[in-house]
Amino acid sequence: MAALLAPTTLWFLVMLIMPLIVILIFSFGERAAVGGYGGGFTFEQYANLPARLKAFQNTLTYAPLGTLLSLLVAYPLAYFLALKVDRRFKLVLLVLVIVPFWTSLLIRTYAWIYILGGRGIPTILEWIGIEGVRLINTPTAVLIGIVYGYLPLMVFPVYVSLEKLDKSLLEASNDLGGNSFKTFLQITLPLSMPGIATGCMLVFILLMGEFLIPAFLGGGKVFFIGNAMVDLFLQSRNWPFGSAVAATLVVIMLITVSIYMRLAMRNKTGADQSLM
Amino acid sequence: MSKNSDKQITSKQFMRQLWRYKRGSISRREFLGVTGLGMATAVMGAAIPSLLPQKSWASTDLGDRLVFSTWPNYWNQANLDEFTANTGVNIQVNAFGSNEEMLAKLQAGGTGWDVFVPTNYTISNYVELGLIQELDLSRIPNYDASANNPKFAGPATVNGKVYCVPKNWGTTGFIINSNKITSGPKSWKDFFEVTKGEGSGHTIVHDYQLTTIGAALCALGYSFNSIDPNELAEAEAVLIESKPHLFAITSDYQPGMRSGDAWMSICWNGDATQLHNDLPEMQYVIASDGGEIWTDFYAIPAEAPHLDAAYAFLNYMQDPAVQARDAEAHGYAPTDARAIALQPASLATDPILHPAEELMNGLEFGAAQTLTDPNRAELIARFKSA
Amino acid sequence: MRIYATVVYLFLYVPIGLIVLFSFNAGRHASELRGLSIQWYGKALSNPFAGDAFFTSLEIAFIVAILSSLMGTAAALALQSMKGPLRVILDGLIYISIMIPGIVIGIATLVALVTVFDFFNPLLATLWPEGYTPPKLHMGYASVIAAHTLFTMSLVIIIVRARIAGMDRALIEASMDLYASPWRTFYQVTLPQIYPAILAGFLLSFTFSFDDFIISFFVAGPNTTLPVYIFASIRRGITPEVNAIGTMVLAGSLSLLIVAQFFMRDGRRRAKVN
Amino acid sequence: MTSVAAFRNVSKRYGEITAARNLNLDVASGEFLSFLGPSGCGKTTSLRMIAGFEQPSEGEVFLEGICVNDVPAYSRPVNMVFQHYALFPHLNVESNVAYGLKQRSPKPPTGEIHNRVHEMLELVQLTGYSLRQTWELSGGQQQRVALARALINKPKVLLLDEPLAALDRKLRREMQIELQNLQRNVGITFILVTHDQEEALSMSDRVCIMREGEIAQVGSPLDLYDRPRNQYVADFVGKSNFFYGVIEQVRTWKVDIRLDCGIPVVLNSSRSFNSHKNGDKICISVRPEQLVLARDESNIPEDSAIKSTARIMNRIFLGEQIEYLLCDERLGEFLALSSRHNELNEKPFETNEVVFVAWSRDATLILDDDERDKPNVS
Repeated sequence: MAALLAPTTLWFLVMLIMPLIVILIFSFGERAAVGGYGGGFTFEQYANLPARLKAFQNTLTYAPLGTLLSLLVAYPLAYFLALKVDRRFKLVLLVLVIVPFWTSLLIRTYAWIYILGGRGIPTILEWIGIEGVRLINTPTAVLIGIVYGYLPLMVFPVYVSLEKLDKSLLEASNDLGGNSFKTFLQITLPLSMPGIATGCMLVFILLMGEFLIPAFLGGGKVFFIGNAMVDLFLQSRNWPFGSAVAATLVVIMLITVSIYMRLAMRNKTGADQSLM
Repeated sequence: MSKNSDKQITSKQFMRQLWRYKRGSISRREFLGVTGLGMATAVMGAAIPSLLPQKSWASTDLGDRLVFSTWPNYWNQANLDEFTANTGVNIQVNAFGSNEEMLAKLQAGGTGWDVFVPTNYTISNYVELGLIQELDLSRIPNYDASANNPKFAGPATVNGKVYCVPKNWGTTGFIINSNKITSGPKSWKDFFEVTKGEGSGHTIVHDYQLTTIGAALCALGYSFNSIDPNELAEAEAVLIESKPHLFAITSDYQPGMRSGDAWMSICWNGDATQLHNDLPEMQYVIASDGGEIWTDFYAIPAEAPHLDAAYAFLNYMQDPAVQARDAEAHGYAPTDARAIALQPASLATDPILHPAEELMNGLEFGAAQTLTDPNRAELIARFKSA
Repeated sequence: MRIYATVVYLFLYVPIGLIVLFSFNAGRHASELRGLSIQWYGKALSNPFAGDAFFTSLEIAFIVAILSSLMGTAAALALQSMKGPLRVILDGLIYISIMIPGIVIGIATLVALVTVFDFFNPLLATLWPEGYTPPKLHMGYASVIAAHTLFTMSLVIIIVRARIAGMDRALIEASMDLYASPWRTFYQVTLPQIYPAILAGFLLSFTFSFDDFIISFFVAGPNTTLPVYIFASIRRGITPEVNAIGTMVLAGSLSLLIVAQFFMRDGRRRAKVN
Repeated sequence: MTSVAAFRNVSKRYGEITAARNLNLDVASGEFLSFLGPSGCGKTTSLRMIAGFEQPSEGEVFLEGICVNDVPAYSRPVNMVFQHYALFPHLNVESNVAYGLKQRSPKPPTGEIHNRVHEMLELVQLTGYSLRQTWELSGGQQQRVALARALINKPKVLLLDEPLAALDRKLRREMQIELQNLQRNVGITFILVTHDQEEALSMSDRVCIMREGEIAQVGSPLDLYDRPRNQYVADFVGKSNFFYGVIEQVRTWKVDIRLDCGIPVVLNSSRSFNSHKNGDKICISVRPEQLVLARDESNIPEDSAIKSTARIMNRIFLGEQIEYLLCDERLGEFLALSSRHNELNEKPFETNEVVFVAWSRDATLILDDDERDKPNVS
């Protein structure tokens, strides 16, 4: 037993606990003259956190918003795939949802720079008489990128939970006089909650650390915490402050995700099982 | 390896290495490096040019890899291809947005770079941190110090030792799309006015401290290199105020300008030439209230894994003809008089590349202190995340 | 509903279509289509750095997938029958390693390893015999693999554990009852039962590692992975070569999928009924 | 009869909970023994201790006279049919059945395995199913595969853990008969765990009734029905009415008892297993079918142990018989079962009708009062 767990435990020690401790120690240090870590013990870095307030605000706005949008786009598709599609085409259509995942996210996101850039959609809009629309380097572009990047992650769990749903329940509801919409609200939606919870969780976690999409489609203007951290480590070389931001992000993640899990688990459909 | 090769090797050690080489447990290159023979070969080759084939940089086995980190749009692919064709060394180009980013990468270690392109104001810092190595100029016979204007080549020498060879020099001003920006801004003050006015939503500033903060400082009438906290605070206010009007914060401004999304950007003169050549409405402006003049250099990181290839590459790139071709592609002026002499007249007299002296009077070389000043670093980071 | 689905699929595939289209671009700039050509495929294939990056990525992803499947499965099996504080601690660590954003893992690993290396390298140099180049610890394969494996291992643990929990314990007893020793029971019954989960974990780990940019960006050192190479290519002005690489990777994984589908048709049918 | 499996003072504890307490039991070679009891009575634990999935906390488990406490499950010459069969889903029918043979060392030759699998499938009437996947089979067929998989190893004891629980009622009846026939044909000792008393009584040679980890009584089905040792057994095997009282006087052949409600009863002592003393608190048990109901007092036999009147509270038609729930002020509620042919003379009793009720001295058992406040209607 010990032998089975030893590698995993070692991994956690060296690759998780040690780095987190180093980050924590650094976050109380001072920046060295030319950058990096300069030792010391101070709360200055944490006191300075408000200087990144906007990045935190952006992340905490766009991560839930992006998650919600992904869900709104993904849910009908998952519903369609799970309940409306003929068995024969189901697998093909499902695979088509994952295939984009196999092209580098970088390249896919880069493709959007053209689509949203001056010669893309705005030009098309100009043809039909709508002028002056700017998409690239706006929050809208970032949100489009987010939905595009993480759609499959949302479609899949929701699809699985809808697929497991007992179809006779829907028939029973219709039989009991519920119209389609009522059936959806009272039966389908609650029973697909575990899938929704899992999908939202996955997307939310990834969005909280997002860097690429805002960097590419936000033009350096829509800054997430991820971008702020990359900036601190790879431009201003302020390791202590970057560590403080990272530590804060970890704490925020722990709190939000724990609350979220608690809420999701309270749900009688038992989202906990699909979460962990 | 370099540390070992400048130490005398004992005969016993030499024999041991020789046996290892014969057994095949080390490569020829390693053998030559460890025993110092590689060095000897190179020195002899440099001393007796006639003994070597025409192209001295092809004299030894250089391996097949070279990692070259530089700025976007800053090389002539044909030159790199020729180097590869002659030496078998393939070049991987990494493009970086700022000196700060390069410094951060090198500080973290393990970059794998063989040659990179630092700007004048960073070199003393690199030397201090031990991140670049002193150059053995005997391995770069194509470099002619006397042909370089000391004004540009000066920063390569730190404490009497040469750490870099110059690449190009240039100015940092701004570029406008004259079809869109009609008010004709002439200064950084104008630049920020236009940003908030007719250029709103279509202006790009760089994503690193030196030029963006420098521009704001100049607009306020301060020194481009100021690290005075009060002046910086004012500059920050200028930047923050203009942020809602920006199209992007990036040093890779060509795609935005070309696509028509951006109409105005902080710009280096060579990029301006590239843009102007393709799109005549692109106009470069050297701001009347100041700005930057700079030199870029070639340097070899202390931990360069392909040292021989790096020297060969440096030597190749110092060839005047190669320099001239390079400049032709990217539009930046060489510092080397021999190369300028080989340039077509149109380039040699180009007002963007070689502006009149009086235009350059207000320009300043970036100061080393700006790179290390924590306030400037934090200011730009704060501005970006604001 | 059908129209909606079509729109979503268009949304998913227009960018990919553009990537593929521009990979056949004759011109230098990815943004302007100037006739069709396959020259960029030739360029990509003959570019040793692209090849290196691809094989580095492949190698790393493969090692990561193997390591995380092995360690994750072992840990899942051990955790299954485990109680007490150690179990609580390990569960917490698994949870945290899944939850911490990749960017924090990347940065934290970078900072921690650089600090550790800075401490050990002079030590190694002092201890090393005179006349030999002391080994130098630095970022590279090992650090990327280690950082990726942290996340993917936890992923495998969760997937495999769910499968073990869903598995009928009576099967193991039945096997023991039918004279199979614990080890034989493991590989004749337990392993075939949890095999789909291990396979899923393997594939997920592979995919994650192969496509990861942000962690590799920080800890890859001189070993450029494909996403890091692509990132660098994008920054130096994207050429259709990058599109060609992306298209080839896509085509490669698609054909793998078709092959896998062909071989596993039977297996999937079985799994569906269970 | 030699003992093929035995418990000697076996107890099993899980922390605070005692699942089995001081079990002593011998299972004879070739017999069909059932463990019967409600869930949580320790019957499955006992079976699993024989199989080797659980180790006794105290005492010893013997197989063929050898203590097997330290012998792991895979080395014991017993096989089990699991409650939900536990067929290996990744193996087909043939591989499932051959599994045990393939674990033998040395492994029998492939041809032999093949032949024996086919013989076995024939025995359980699944010829031709060898290449099917197990999940393609019906519940009854899966059960046969599970049987074949166990029997092919010729175990000394076949352990069956509620093997029929998952089958529907009709199929269950069929399988009960088949199992019984099979057991006679192969001559292997069967130990069955069930909570279904009908199943246990109809199939087994002997039944071991368990209660809260202890053996309440072991005996043939007839023994248990006619001579339950205590109220629990009487209650569990068939239906019984219980009335509580005190022994007033033990006489030769006769016992005088006063029920708690004050009614004096005289019983024949021959039906009592235990020697009771004056003043013992006891419980008397009467099977519902032993009760005599009549509208007319003259139809009540003279030598009844008790005679009373009671009101019919409820009536349930069971086909052959009718079950009445009666209530008397002193005796409380109790059940009576009346055969239809008894009623040919009289019309069935109506609800709310007050009738005479009585039972004979021979029909009444004297049992230990288990001091459990149970309703006297089970």
